[in-house]
Amino acid sequence: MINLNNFQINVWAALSLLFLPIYGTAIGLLFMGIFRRLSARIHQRYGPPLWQPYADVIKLFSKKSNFSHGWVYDLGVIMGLAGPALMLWFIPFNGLPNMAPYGDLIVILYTMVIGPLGMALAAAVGASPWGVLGVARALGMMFGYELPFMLAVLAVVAKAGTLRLTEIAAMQQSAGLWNPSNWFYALVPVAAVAGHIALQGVMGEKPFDQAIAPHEIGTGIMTEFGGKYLGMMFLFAALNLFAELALFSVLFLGGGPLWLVTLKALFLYVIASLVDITYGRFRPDQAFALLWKWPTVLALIGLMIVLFS
Amino acid sequence: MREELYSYDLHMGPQHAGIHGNFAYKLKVDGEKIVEVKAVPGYLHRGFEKLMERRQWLNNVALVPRICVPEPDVNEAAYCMAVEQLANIEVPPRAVYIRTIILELARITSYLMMLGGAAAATGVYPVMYWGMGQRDLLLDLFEELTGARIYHIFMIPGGVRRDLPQGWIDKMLRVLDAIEKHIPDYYNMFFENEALVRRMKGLVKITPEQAVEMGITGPNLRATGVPYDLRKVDPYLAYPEVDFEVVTHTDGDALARNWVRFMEVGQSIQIIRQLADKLPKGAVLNKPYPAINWKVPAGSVFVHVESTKGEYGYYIVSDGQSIAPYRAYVRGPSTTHAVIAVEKLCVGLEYADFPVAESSLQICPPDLDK
Amino acid sequence: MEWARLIDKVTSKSLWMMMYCTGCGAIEMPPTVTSRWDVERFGIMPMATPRQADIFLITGYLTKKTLKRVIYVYEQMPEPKYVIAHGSCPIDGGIYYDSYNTINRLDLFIPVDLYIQGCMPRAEAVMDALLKLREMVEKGEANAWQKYHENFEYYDKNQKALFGENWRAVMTL
Amino acid sequence: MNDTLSSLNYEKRELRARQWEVLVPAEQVEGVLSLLKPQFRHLMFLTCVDWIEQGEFELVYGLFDWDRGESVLIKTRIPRDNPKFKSLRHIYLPLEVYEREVHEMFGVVFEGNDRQYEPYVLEDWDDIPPLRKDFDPEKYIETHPALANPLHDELILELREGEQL
Repeated sequence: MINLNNFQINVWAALSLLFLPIYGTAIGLLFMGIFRRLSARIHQRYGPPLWQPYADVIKLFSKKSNFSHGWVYDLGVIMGLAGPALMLWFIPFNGLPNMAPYGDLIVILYTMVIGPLGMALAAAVGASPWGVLGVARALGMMFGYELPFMLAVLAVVAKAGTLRLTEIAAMQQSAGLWNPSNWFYALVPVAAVAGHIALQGVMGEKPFDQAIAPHEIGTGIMTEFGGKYLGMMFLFAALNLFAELALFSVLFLGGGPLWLVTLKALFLYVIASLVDITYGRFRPDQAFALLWKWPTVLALIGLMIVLFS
Repeated sequence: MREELYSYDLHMGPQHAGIHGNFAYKLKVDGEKIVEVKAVPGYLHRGFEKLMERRQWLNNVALVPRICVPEPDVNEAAYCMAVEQLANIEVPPRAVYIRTIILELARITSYLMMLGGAAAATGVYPVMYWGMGQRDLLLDLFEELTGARIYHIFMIPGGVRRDLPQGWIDKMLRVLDAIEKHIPDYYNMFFENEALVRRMKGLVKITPEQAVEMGITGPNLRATGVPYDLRKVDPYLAYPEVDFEVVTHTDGDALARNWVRFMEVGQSIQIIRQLADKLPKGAVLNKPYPAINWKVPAGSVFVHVESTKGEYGYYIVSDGQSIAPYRAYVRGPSTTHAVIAVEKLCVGLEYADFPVAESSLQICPPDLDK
Repeated sequence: MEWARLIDKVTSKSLWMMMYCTGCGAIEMPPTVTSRWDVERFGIMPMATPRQADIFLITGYLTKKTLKRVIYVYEQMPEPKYVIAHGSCPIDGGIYYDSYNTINRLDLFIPVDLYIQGCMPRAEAVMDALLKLREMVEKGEANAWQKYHENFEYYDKNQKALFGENWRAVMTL
Repeated sequence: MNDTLSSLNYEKRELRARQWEVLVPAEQVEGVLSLLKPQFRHLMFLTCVDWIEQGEFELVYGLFDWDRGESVLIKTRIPRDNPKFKSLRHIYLPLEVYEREVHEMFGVVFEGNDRQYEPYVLEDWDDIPPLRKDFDPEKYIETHPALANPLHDELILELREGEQL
């Protein structure tokens, strides 16, 4: 049981709570820069400098917004940004005092939904039909990837015997920070692979980027976003990206201090980017079928192996 | 009742990433299914046919390439052939070969761009980036030959404007080698790409009877399994003297259409190599007419050529008295593809598939709007 | 004041453009953004919707039907916004000067920052224009969008002369 | 020459290799097209020529035989004032769109084609159909000054003044 009386207001904890979302956003934007550079190299061109996303965001916030679609639109964007920030507070990093001891996986999995929901809220009140279609697709996709991802997480929980992410992380590091033999990627490999495939959907990378498919629905949920709203969307995307990758690293790749988790996240992201750049986009129903077939079956098998061994 | 409650209008275009060129479709969508498609052309209507009646016969050579931007040379070729037919001008054999080489080079540039566009519709961007890079090698060749990258205005009635520069043929063959070397890359990225193949397989399947009935031409027709290629069926220029295969595919779906386009790149390279081997010597221009105030004898003729999009033709009428065409009609392949085929065949698709289907038909709106 | 200069400097490093494929010029856009010239090196990137774009590239001749949509798209873009007119046709009608369906001058209807002349301009010319616009933005000189506020009566009068009094109300696809 | 084609008793002329024109009276076009359809399966185009001096529109149907590579242009004349013709889209499907185009560009009414009244490429057109010979684009631009380039006139004026000086 969580005893809230134990929660002491600590300057360091407060500072780290403030620091984490900022760090996550900055790293997320850097990742985006790396992605653009990487895709440029595959396209046989130079590509933009790594700091390009930062300039983009500053420019977007400097633009005059000549439109709004009411308070839900304004609030949805802020709610979107709050989701991944909250999620990051509950992910344990070695030696960083945050709220990880006071929450467990259930809390995190719920906070995961807040961000996309907020953005969907904002996009849905926008006047563009493409935005609404994008929202419908994004929420649909959420159903698609949540199931295999949850099952994969469940396999980890069953193996670890606890829902506390701090304990899961500590368990993986018991053989040493650099020794992968206790990582859940090695202990429950089948479920981990399923989770990895679902992660592609969680991040909205191809082949699961139906929500923002530019050639089909404009750019989907982003159609009506411009200026400051798009800037917020960018920050949300960056923060969400880092939070999701960090969660996966802590769950399956051993976690560790913040810098190590960042490196692991970068490794995961480069793999995801390579798939994104060279792979096509499925139709929504095909993507569903794919997500509910292979990763789900794999995750179930992984769960079975854990439960019956 | 259900229609009123559940269906809504989606406007694809004219400013939409999934539509190639300045064109629009009004879709009526019920849930995910398209129940009605209406083409909305005319965003590029410049009144070409009227303009051509107001320009002199030779001035029109500079006007016609603007009708189709991705592959302008077919316009020059068809227009010049029609005028030559009316005025009874003999074209020197070397000029005929040079024209054929240019047409085939333009075919490759157009196909590289189309394949990139079709791949980009499903999110596979590398094909587009690579194809565009390679296409530029060919544009450089054109630039050296004609002085322009896009609108060459190189063919005029009676031949071509000037002879090939020194060493151009060798350079061209080297460029073709470079492109041929990359063909497996395109193949792997396009036809071995799981997501792309799954999206295109079985999409907008056309039977041969349907295709002929709807007036579909070009690679879209050959993808249904009939070997109808104007270069073989109604041969023109130097095509009877070269050896090439008409690429066909029996599926008739989006993947087959792109496959035919892809395989024709290889055929075009083969054709150009043969032409470069056989290139005759001699003059390149036979110009028995004045540059201004030329009166072409009265008559009418329709000349069509095979472009990358389909049958491209010019129906030219001369009354023998004026210094301009009395009437010039452009038969663009996109008229039937964009309006008839899309309106009839895309009903029942999911709207997500619409851009993929549209890009697989390769519609080029300027030749429809004119 | 210093802050605004800094913002201008950053903005000049990140310009997203919307390429409305209005005419022939659209064919030289893909080489500009793809491998050969790779305009993304300079932070200039194509965008799919007007809400997200800074630069509005008008790539070629404008028919009456297209011009309506162009004005709509222009008004949807958040400010500051820059317009580059590409090719001879938006300048003086180009080869279509006597056509009944194309307009001869774009800046009667919306303000234009930069023109690229030629038919058609090469990809290098487009690059040059984009870099020139970058410079102008950095120095705070690309202010054509303010003209649209200041002289709206003028533009509105011209638009109404071409499309009729209540064209905004009756416009559909 | 194709058997069906040579059996037709109309005025025929060879335009180029493998291409003929056949002049058919307006009321017999439907019969000729249905007769030729089994062999000339592909309709290349339908267009119209405005012979203003004779006061006639000439409709041209271009048919193509995919197997032999032969093409035939069926030409027919209809009166220029109050031009009416029967829609033949039941014979060749693509005629639906070509008739739309001819209707918009020349004002020929194709009876039986309900889609011809939908606007095709023109929007808010307020003059006679533009491809008719008596339509003058320069006059149209004069009456729609927003289409023109005002600088043109100023430049011309300047030049003229310069000449006088």
